[in-house]
Amino acid sequence: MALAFDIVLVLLILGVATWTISARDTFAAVVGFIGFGLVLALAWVCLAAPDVALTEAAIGSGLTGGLLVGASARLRRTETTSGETPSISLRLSAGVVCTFISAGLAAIVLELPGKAPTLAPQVAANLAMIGLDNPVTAVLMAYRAVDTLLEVVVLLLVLGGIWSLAPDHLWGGSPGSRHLAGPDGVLPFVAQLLVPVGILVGIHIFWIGSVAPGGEFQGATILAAMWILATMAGLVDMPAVSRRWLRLLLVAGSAVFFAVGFAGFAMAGAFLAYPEAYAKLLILIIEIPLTLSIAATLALLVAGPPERAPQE
Amino acid sequence: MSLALNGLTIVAVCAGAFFFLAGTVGLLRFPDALSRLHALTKADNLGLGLVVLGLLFQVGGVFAALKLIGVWLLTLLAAATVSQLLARAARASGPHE
Amino acid sequence: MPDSATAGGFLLVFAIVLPVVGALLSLVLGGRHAERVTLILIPAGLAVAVAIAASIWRTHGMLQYFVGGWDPPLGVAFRADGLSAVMLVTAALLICGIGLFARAQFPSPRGAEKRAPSVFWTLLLTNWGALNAVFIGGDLFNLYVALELLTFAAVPLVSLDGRPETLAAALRYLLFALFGSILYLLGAVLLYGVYGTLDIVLLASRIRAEPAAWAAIALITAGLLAKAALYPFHLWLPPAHAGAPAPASALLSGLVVKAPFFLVVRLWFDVMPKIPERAAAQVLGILGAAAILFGSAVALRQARLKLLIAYSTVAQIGYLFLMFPLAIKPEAGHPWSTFAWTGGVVQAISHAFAKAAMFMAAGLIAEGLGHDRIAGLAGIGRALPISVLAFGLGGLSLMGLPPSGGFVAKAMLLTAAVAEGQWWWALVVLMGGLLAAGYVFLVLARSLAEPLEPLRLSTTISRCRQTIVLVLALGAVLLGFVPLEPLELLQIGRPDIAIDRLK
Amino acid sequence: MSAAIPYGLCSAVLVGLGLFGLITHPQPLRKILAFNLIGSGVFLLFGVIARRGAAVGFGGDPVPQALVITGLVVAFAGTALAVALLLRLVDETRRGTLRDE
Repeated sequence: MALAFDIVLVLLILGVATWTISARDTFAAVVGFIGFGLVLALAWVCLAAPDVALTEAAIGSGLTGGLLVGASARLRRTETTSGETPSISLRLSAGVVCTFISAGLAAIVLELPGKAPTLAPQVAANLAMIGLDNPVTAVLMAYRAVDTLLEVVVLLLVLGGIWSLAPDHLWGGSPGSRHLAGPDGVLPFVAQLLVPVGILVGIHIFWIGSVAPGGEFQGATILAAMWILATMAGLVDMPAVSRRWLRLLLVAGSAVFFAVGFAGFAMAGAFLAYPEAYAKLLILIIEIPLTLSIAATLALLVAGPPERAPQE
Repeated sequence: MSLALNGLTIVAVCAGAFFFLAGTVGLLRFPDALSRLHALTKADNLGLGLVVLGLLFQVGGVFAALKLIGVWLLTLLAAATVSQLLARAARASGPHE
Repeated sequence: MPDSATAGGFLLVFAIVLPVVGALLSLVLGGRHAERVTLILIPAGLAVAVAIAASIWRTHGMLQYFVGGWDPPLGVAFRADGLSAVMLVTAALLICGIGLFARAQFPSPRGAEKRAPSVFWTLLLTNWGALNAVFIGGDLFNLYVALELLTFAAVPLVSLDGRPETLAAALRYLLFALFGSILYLLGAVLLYGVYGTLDIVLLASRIRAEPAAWAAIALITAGLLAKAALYPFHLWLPPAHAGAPAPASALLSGLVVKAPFFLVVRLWFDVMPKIPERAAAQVLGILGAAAILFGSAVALRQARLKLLIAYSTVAQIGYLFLMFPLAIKPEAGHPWSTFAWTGGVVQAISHAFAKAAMFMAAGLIAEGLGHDRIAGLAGIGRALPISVLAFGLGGLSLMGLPPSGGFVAKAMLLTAAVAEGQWWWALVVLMGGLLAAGYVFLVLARSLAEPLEPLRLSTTISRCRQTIVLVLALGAVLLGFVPLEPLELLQIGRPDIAIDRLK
Repeated sequence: MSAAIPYGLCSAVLVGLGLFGLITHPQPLRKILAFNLIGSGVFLLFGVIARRGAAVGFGGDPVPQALVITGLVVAFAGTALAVALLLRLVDETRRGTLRDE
């Protein structure tokens, strides 16, 4: 029964994926991709990875989807000029090559060693030392904290890269156009209703990350989405990117991360090491500003480069 | 007792699934954007409500039940908003499909 | 191989953290201060790199650090062997030269923050941090993040001027790089699935000759080749490297493409030394040879100086991959294999210096002339003698003429090729040298020609900037005088130290 | 043999599908979309490997699961940069492909 469900789900995933690739209209393909992400999140639940399922739904489907929807809507006007389709021979040879690659990969998957290697026992053995109950959070914040640290830097760096695409005279301005709330707007009404709920949910998901599925990335994504929603509804405006408070907000998370990392030299003898008694507290001290920073970064990544000149 | 609950769940979820099916058929068969939206949102909201109702018989605690109802309410809100926005966009772009 | 953190291992943390923290600081303080932060950090970073090299040289062993005190496979290790140390120092020296050179091009005036300078200085620091992270990374996933950091730091540099051509070049670069990352990640995932670790040293001890391992290594290698722009993945490189501002081109061509090459070396010589893969190594060699011949031939036909230099990068990357068929041997520690390996690495370093100098010299020439058409270079040899000299000295290294690092590298590759009876590689090296001579002399001849009318530079080029370029070019030349001794540094931490047999 | 096998095969097909889209679609936005499909396939494979490593009461090996979360975030960053570049390019040229003129 469970296997039948798995197979149906897999077929559904592949069907939506095929639609995403084969749809003639880019917008339709993007909508297909969002659906793909949601179905894939179900697959992650079946693979006993609820943390990943949340992330997939929030970032893989939600944020990426939103970004692509916006992009395809803006590209619609130009799409008519690029109607050329690749030749049938290219499609055929590409099909053959890709089938070959898929088959090879599938063969390797089937041939994976019978006794799968795992680090789960080692993760479990040290879990008590960190004081966390969610093993995934422990990996992200302790064992492989340096990956997480670099990843947050990657996010900031990409944000800087996106800002750098603004024309010179708009540098330091606000991203996106100003959304004005209409008097009978549906969106402002919903945003007023939804944003407080969403913020609560975001904080909740972040907060339970230490014991249950959730964590800073998932929570931050929801917070970011609420910010975007509020902006779209015209309740708030995107700040000018040269604002000092914004820069501080963006960097706060990684700054605290680095600070605690360096404190590790003194307190526990290694960079990013936590003394046993304070591990949980220190991780929380990192996570709170980190969540806010990631939320701000994600929202601004979706907002894009500055499009309005800074007010002098 | 649990047999009765299971039975209620099955009935409710099946009814929900039927409404989903009806909504989807409407989406595919109705002629223009507004009537498609009409079919889809009404049927799906009811369908989801029935599915949630069915699942309520299975949950253990009050908190979990509240969460399920919360999910339904949020979906209602989202569906209502999106259909409003879609309908306005459809009206703005004219009567043609 | 040390199985615990070594004394001095904390230096490795600083090699990554210093530039990254500097970049974050620039973001907060605002673009005006980015330049100052960079210039303060450059000596500090250089000191860290030199300290790492000195420590390795003194103790004759690798440096190792377990981040957070967690041992692999659970935690992430940083490691530096002789090769890492040499790359770290090379990167620090080049960043130093590029930073000093760029001060005039990206000044930070008082008042509101300016776009191009803020972005350039912040990205320079991030590139540096990412490069260091690649050079000392000991974990395949950590290296993936480092590679992405490097890509995302490099791409915006290409489109810094915002023209449609450079935007298109940046987008194409990004698509190639993302494609490479995905292949790399897929390979790493397979390795974890089979061996349960991503740590390079642990992998080396667990890996066996089996289909999954081959597939994984093929995927990782292909991904890295796409990022290193080895023929036939070179399409993105010329427009990107030629379109970027001169100091950024120097960084991209000199250092950034070396990072994926470095990882290919790590993978082939450190992760899977036990799997003899001579046929696969021949494939890499053939691609390298094709890159040399194709890149040089196309470079000869370019009308613009920066594009010529960019195509020459395509060719010079080819040389790096000639080391694989010559150095991969079923019996490890074969003396000629060490010779070829060293030749490849020396090529990477000398090309870094030479190409950085050439791109920046071309930048000065373009600044002075207002264009970089090769046909219009006449008279520039008299107007900017130092820049043209620097270009020529860099070219010396590309051609492989003595005295230069390029000569040492190519001589080592040649010797190894002849000694191992794989004479066809020797032929390719010689052909490539001839073609390089062709395009370098083409430029020099045009520059030294008498102009029809007296040449008037559109702006004056400061002597100081020209001198910086010359110093970098001299660095490439000086590498030709380095005796075998420091090459020994390269061998520290390698499993098959065969250098003694060479003496 | 485990229940993860269908998902393993699914990931293999996803990689092939994405690759096909990457090769055959000329529009950059479709290429970006295809990247995300390949990425999903790779991550799903990692998830299958994690599931296979279930032990000591965990439903899966937490290390690959955590790495997938990191990977998803990095992939999003790459997508965001690519989209921003593309939109800027289109603004500059009013042209939606990477073809040389």
